[in-house]
Amino acid sequence: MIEMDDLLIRKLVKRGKRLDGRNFDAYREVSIETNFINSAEGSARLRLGNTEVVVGVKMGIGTPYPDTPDEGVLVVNAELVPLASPEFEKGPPGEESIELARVVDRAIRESKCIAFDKLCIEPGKAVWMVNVDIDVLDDDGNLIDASCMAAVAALATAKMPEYEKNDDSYKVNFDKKSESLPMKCLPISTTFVRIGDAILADPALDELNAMDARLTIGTLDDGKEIKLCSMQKGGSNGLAVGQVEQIIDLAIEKGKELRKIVKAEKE
Amino acid sequence: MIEMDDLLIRKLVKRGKRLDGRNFDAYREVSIETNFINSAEGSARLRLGNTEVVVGVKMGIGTPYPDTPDEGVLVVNAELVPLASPEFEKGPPGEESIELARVVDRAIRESKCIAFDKLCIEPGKAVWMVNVDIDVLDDDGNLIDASCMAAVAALATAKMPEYEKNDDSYKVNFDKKSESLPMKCLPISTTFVRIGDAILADPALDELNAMDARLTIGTLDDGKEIKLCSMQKGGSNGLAVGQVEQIIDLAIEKGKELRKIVKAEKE
Amino acid sequence: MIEMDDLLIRKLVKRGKRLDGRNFDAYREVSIETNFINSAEGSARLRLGNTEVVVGVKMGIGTPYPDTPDEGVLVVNAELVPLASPEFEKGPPGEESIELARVVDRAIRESKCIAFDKLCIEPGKAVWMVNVDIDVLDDDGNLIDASCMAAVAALATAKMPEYEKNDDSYKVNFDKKSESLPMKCLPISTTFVRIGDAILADPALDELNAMDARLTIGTLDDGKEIKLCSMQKGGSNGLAVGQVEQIIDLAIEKGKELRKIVKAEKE
Amino acid sequence: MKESKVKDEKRVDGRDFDETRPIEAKAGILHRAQGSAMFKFGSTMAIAGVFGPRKVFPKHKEKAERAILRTDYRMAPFSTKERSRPGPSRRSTEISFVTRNAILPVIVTEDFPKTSIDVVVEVLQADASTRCCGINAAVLALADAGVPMRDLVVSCSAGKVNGKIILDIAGEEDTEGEVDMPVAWYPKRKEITLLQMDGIVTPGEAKEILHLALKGCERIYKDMQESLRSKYTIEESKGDV
Amino acid sequence: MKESKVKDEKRVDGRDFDETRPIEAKAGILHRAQGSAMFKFGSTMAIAGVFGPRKVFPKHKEKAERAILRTDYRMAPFSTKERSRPGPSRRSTEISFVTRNAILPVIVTEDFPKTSIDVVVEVLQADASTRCCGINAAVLALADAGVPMRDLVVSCSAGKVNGKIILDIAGEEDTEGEVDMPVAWYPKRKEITLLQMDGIVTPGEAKEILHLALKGCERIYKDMQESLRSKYTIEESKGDV
Amino acid sequence: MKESKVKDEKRVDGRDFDETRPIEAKAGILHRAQGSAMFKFGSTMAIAGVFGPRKVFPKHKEKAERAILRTDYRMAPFSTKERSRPGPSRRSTEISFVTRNAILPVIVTEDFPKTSIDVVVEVLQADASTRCCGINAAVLALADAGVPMRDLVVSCSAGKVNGKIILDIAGEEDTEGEVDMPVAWYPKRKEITLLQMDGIVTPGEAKEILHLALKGCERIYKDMQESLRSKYTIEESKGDV
Repeated sequence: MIEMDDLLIRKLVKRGKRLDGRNFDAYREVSIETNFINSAEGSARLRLGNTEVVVGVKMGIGTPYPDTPDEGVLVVNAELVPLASPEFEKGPPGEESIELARVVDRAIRESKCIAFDKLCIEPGKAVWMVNVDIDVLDDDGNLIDASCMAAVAALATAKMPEYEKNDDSYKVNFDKKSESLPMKCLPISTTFVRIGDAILADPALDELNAMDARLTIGTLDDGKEIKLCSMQKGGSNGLAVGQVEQIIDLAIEKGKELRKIVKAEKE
Repeated sequence: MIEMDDLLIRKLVKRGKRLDGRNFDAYREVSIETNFINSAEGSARLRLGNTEVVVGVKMGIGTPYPDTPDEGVLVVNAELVPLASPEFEKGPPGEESIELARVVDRAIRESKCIAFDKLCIEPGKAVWMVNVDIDVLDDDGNLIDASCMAAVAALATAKMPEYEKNDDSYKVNFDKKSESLPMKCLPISTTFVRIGDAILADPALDELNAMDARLTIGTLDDGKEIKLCSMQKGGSNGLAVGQVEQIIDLAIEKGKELRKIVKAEKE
Repeated sequence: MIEMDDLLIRKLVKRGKRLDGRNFDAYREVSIETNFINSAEGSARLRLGNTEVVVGVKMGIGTPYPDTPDEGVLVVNAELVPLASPEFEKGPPGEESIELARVVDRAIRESKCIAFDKLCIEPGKAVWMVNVDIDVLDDDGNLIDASCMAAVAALATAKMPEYEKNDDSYKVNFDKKSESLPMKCLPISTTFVRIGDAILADPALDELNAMDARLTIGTLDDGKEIKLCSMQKGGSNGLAVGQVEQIIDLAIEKGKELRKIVKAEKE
Repeated sequence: MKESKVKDEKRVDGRDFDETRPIEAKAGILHRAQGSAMFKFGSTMAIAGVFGPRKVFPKHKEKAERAILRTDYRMAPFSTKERSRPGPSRRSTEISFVTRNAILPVIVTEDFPKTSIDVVVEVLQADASTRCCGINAAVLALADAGVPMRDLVVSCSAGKVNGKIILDIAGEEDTEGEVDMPVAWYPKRKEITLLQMDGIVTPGEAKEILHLALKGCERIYKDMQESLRSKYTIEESKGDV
Repeated sequence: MKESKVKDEKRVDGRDFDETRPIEAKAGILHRAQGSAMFKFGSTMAIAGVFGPRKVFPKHKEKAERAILRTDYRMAPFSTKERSRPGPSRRSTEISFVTRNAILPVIVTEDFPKTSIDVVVEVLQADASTRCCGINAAVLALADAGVPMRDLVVSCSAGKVNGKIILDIAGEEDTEGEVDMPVAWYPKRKEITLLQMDGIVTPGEAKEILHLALKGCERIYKDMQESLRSKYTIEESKGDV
Repeated sequence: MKESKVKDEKRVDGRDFDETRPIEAKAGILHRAQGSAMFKFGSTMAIAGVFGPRKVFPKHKEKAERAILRTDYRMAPFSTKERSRPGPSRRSTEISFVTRNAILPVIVTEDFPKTSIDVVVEVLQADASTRCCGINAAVLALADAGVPMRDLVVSCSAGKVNGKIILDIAGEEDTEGEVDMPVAWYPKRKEITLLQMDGIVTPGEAKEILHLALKGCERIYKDMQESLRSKYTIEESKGDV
C-alpha cells in the first residue's frame, strides 16, 4: 500500500471531499466479534474500515495499591504487532504504543466504568487485576478509537473466573467462569483531526499523516446525560478554541452512534 | 585463527575426510576436571578438542512453581564469554546462547535425571533451586555436547549445602556440604551434522560453518535400555528421513561412549 | 562554551598558572543551599564554581540485607541530567555516572557517618532505606567533590519521617518529620589532578580533560584526628608514590576547609 | 488418581490416533502487510504477516548475495490461560530461530540480494503446536506476498501419550503429554526442516512418531496447496508457488 | 468523612478560583547548556536546558528540510513524596511526546535543516501541573538559547474540584481533584497546542474549564514576555523572540 | 564475640604479614583468543582473553591517532558463594573502567590508529582481590597476544586487619577486613596506575599500606617476567615485552 501524498489529501479536503468518499463527520464501518479468543476472559476483534485490533481481557489475582486497598487494578497494554504496518518495528514499546495504551487506559479509568469496589477479594491483600491487552493487527489509522471500542466490548462481555484460597494464597481457576465483570457504563473514544480548517471524524492513516492536529475525546452515558471523561490532543499544530468546542459537540454525537454498536454486543 | 573455507571442508568430506583426520563418527578427545570451582556446589571444566567450557552448579532456596509445589527447580543459563570467540559480543544473551541453554536444559529436564521430588524443603514454600551456569571459554564447535556433558558431570558430583530455618525464612550455609545431589541417570547430548550426504559426529567449528543441517539428540540409560529424551535440529537445510534414523542410531552408540567418561568422573 | 585546548592548559600549568587564576591548591567558591527540595527528607543545592548539583535524600522502609538484619541501608544514585553537558546523553547510566555514584557511596559508607544501627525498625524485617539521589545540573568539572559535599549536607540536615504499622506492613507518613537523621561525622571528598609534575586541587572541566591522573580521597574528623576513609584514582596515566603522599596531605588540609562549610549548614 | 485421557481406541476429543484437529486456513487477511495468513489447529490460532523483499535496516546486516530471512514469533498476552508477559522470552527467541530454519530452504533468497524478507507470527490462541501452526501461517503469508518459493513447507507434530503414538497432541492430552515432536517438512525434496522432541522414548518409538508427524505434514500439504490453488491461480501459473 | 477542601468562596490556600499559584521564572541559570531556565508554579519546580540546533546523532534521524525537535521530560527521584524510580516511565514518555507537540508550532525549524534542537526538562519538585511547568521552562530556555521562535508558547491547567471550576489545581486540592485539564497556548495564532483532560464533566463544563485555563495562559504570557524583555533586549530587537 | 582472625604474629592461613597467597599464572591457555592467560591469587582465579588490534565496531568509536583499549571485567555466576546474577552490574562496570586505566599507560596504542584492543577478564573464583588478579591475567594475555607494551603492569592489594597492615587480604580475613587497598604498578616508570581504598586509616597508615602493596607488586613483577621469559623468548628479543 502506497501512502497517498499529503498534499493531495489536503487539496481534497479543501474541496470538501475525503479519499474514501466519506462525509467529514462519518466513521468507517465498524464490525465487532466478541468472545473471539477462548483463552481470555473477555475478547473482541474489531474492524474499523481496514484497521483491525484484537483485545483480550485477562484476569488475575494480585495485591492492591496501598492507597486503594479494597479496589481492583486495571492495566492496559498495547502492542503494535510488527505485521500491522511496515513502519512498526520489533522491540520495546515505542512512543506511539505507549500513547495508545495510556489514552485507552484513561478513557476507561476516568469513566469509572469498571466497578473496582466489587473486584476486592480480601482488603489490602488480594484484588482482581484486570489486564486489557490490545493487539494491533492492521493499522489503517485511528487505532485509539478502534482499540478503546474493542477494549470496552471485551470488558463488557468478560466473564470472571472462579478462585480458591489455599493457606495464604489464592489460585485462579480459569476453567470455571460464571459472573460478568461488573460494568457501570460504556466509555467511547472518538477522534477527530483538523486538516486546514476542516474537522474530520475517524481519520484514516493517510489523513493522520496529512493532519495538522488531532483531538480524542472520551464520553460516557451515565443514564441521565452524556459526559466527557478524557481528552488528548495530538499532532504538531494547534486547534482554535472554536474547533475544540466543535469537536466536543461532535464527540457527544458520534459517541452515541458508536455506543449503540458496543451495547448491541453486550446484549 | 582463520576459518577454513567452507568449500574446502565440503570437498574433503566428499572424499571421506575431515580436516583433523577424524573418522566421520569419531568424537574429539574429551577431558573433564570436576570440582574445578570451589565456590560452586558442583563444577566441571571440560575440553572437547579445542572447545572448552566451565560449568558451575549453584544451589539456592526459592519458592516452587505453583503447579509443582513439592519439586525443586532447574535453571540453566549459558554465557558465551566474549573471550571464547572473536564473534562473541558483550551484551545480553543472543540467539545462540539462548538456544545452547535451552537445548542443554531440555536434555537434563526431559531425562528426569534430577530427583526433583527429593529437592523439596517445605511444600509450596521452599525448594532447592538448581542453577546450572555454563561459561563457554573456547569455541571450537559443538558447544551443546560439551556443555551438556560438563553440566551433567557437575550435577553428578555436586554436594548439597546445608540450611537453617529462622522464623519463616531459610538460609543456606554454603560452608557445610554433605550429601550428593540426587541423580537418577546421566543424560548425554550427541550432535551430528550433515554435509552433503555425509553424517559427521561432533562437528568442529569449521564444520558447523560449512554444514547443511545439524541434529542434536539427548539419550539416557535407564538401567534397562538406552532411550532418547530430546532432539533439536539446527542449520538452514533439511535432513532426509533416513538420515534422521541413521543419526538416532549413532546417538545411541556415541552416547554410550561419552556416558562412560562422565560416569568415571562420578565414581 | 568551548573546551580550552589541552595543550594550552598544560603550558599554563607549567608556568604555575591556572586558567581561572586560582592557586594550585585552591578550591573554587562553594555555595550550598540546604532544604532546597521540600518533597525530600533532606536536600542540598551546591555550586562549586560553575558546577552545580542538587542532591535529595529520600527515606523509605524496606527489608535489611540478610547479613546486617538490624541496620539501615544506603543507596546512592547519580543522574547526569542531559542538560548539564552537551556530552551527556539520554539513556541508562553510563560509566561516568556509575563511577560518580559509587565513589560518593564509598566516601559516605566507609566513613560510617550514618548511624545505621539506629535505622532499624524491626530486626530482619524492616529498616530505613536512605536513598541519596544526585542530580547533576551543570558540569564544569569535579562532580565527585561537589556531589559528595551536597550529599553530606543533605544527609546532615535531613529529617526522618514518621511511620505507622498496620498488621505486618509499615507505612511512611511523609507529612510528619521530626528527628534528624543520626550522623556521626561529616566525610569530605577532595579531588586532585596531576598535570605534568603539578598537583592541582578541585579540577575544572578543562583541567580534567587535560589531566594525566586524578586522585580522590575521602577524609573524616572523628573528633580526635583526621583520617582517610576512601581513595579512587582516575585518569589514564600514573602517579608517583611521592605524588600520592603529597595528595594525601593536601586532602587532609583541604578536607578541613570544606568540612567547615558543610558544618555551618548543619548548624 | 487422575484418569487417563487417552483410552484404548479413541482420544478424549474423539479423534483417531492419526488425525489432526480441524484445520482452518485463510490467506490475505490483512491490508497493510504485503502478505498475510491465518492458520488454526483446533483452537490454536496463529496469524502471520510478511514484508519484503525490502531494504535491510540496519544496513550492516544485509548479505551481498542473497536476501536475509527474519522471523519473529510472538505470543499475544491473552493467548494463554495465565496471561503471558508481552515482549520476547527465551522461548520465543528460540522458536523464532527454528522457524527461520524451517522455512528458509524453500525461499528463493538468491534472487533478492541485499534485501530482507521479514515474517512475523503472532499466536492469538495457544493450545499446543503453536510453532507448527505459526510455520504454516508463515508459509501461506509468504505465498500471499508473492515471495518466490520452491515449494511449501508444512508443519505438524506428533507424540506419545499414555503409551499411544498420536498425531497433533492438544487440549487435555497436552497436560499429561509424555512426548512431543514438532516437525516441518519440505515435500518436494523430502527433507525435514524442523525437528524437535521432548520426552523419553525408545529409538523405535522416535522413528514411529516421526513417520506419523510426516503423514500429518503430507495431509496438510494437500490442504494448503488446494487453498492456494483456489485463490492464487495467476501466481500458480508462473510456477513459483 | 474528609472535609471538603474547596469551600464556598475561597480555596484551601486562600487563592481565588481564577488565580494561579505564585509564579517564578528565571532564564540563563545554567552554564553548560546553550539555553536554560527555571519555572515554578508554587512548589512545582522544573528546570529546562536546550542544546542546538546541532548535528543529529544518529544521522538517520535527521530531516532534509527542517530541524527536528527532541524533548526529554524527566522527574528527579526526590521530586515526589514516594521516591520515584529514575529512568523513563510510560508516563514520562507520553509527557515528552505531548511537550514536543506543544512547543513545535512556534519553532522556526525550517531555518535549520539537518539539525536537532534538544530540550531537556527536569522536574525537581512535583506538586501538580508538572507538564505545564516544564513547558514554560522549556520555552524560556529556548528563548535563552536564541532559538528562533515565532512566539512564546505558554501553559497552564484548570480543573474542577468539588463542583467548582478553578485554575491551577495544587496541593491538597489535587488529591480530591475531580477533573484536571492541562493546556498550552500559542497566543499570536490563538491556537491550543496541548490539551489533555482526566475526569468526568459535562460538555459545558469542559468548555468553561478550557476558557479558564486559557485565561491563565494569557496572564503567564504577559509575565514571560516581561521577564524576557528585561533580560533579552538585544535578541528582542532582532524580532524573533 | 567473634575471635579475631589475625593473631599477634601470624595470619589465619599461616602467611607472614607481607606475604601474598600462592601465585599461579599461565599464558596461552585458550585457542580462539589472540592472547590469553590465567592468574591465581590462592583460590581467586581469573582468566583473560585479548582480541586486537582489530577494526573498531561501531566505527564512530575509533580514534584517528591511536588504538582504543576496551576492557570487560565479568564475574562467572558460580564464582561467589551466593550465585551472582550474570550480566553487567554497577560494580563490574566500575572495575572494567579502573582496569582500563590501570593497563592503558603501558600499551603502545599510538602504533595502531583506528583499531581497538579488546580485553575480557572472566573471574571464575572470587576470594578477594579479584580486580588485581584480573589485571595480572589481562597483562599476561596482552603479552601472549603480542600487543606491544612498554612494560608489564602488575597489581596487588594490601590492607589493615585488626590493627595489622598485611598484604593480599583473603579468605576469613576479608570478612572482618577493615581496610583494603588494591594497587597497580608500572615498574619501569615507577607509577601507580590503579589506586583505590575502602576503610578508615590515618594518613600514615595509608602510606604504609601503599608501600606494602607496592612491595607485593614488585615481587609479582619478577614472577611475571620470569614466566614470560621462559615462554616468550622470541618476543622478548624484539624488546617489546
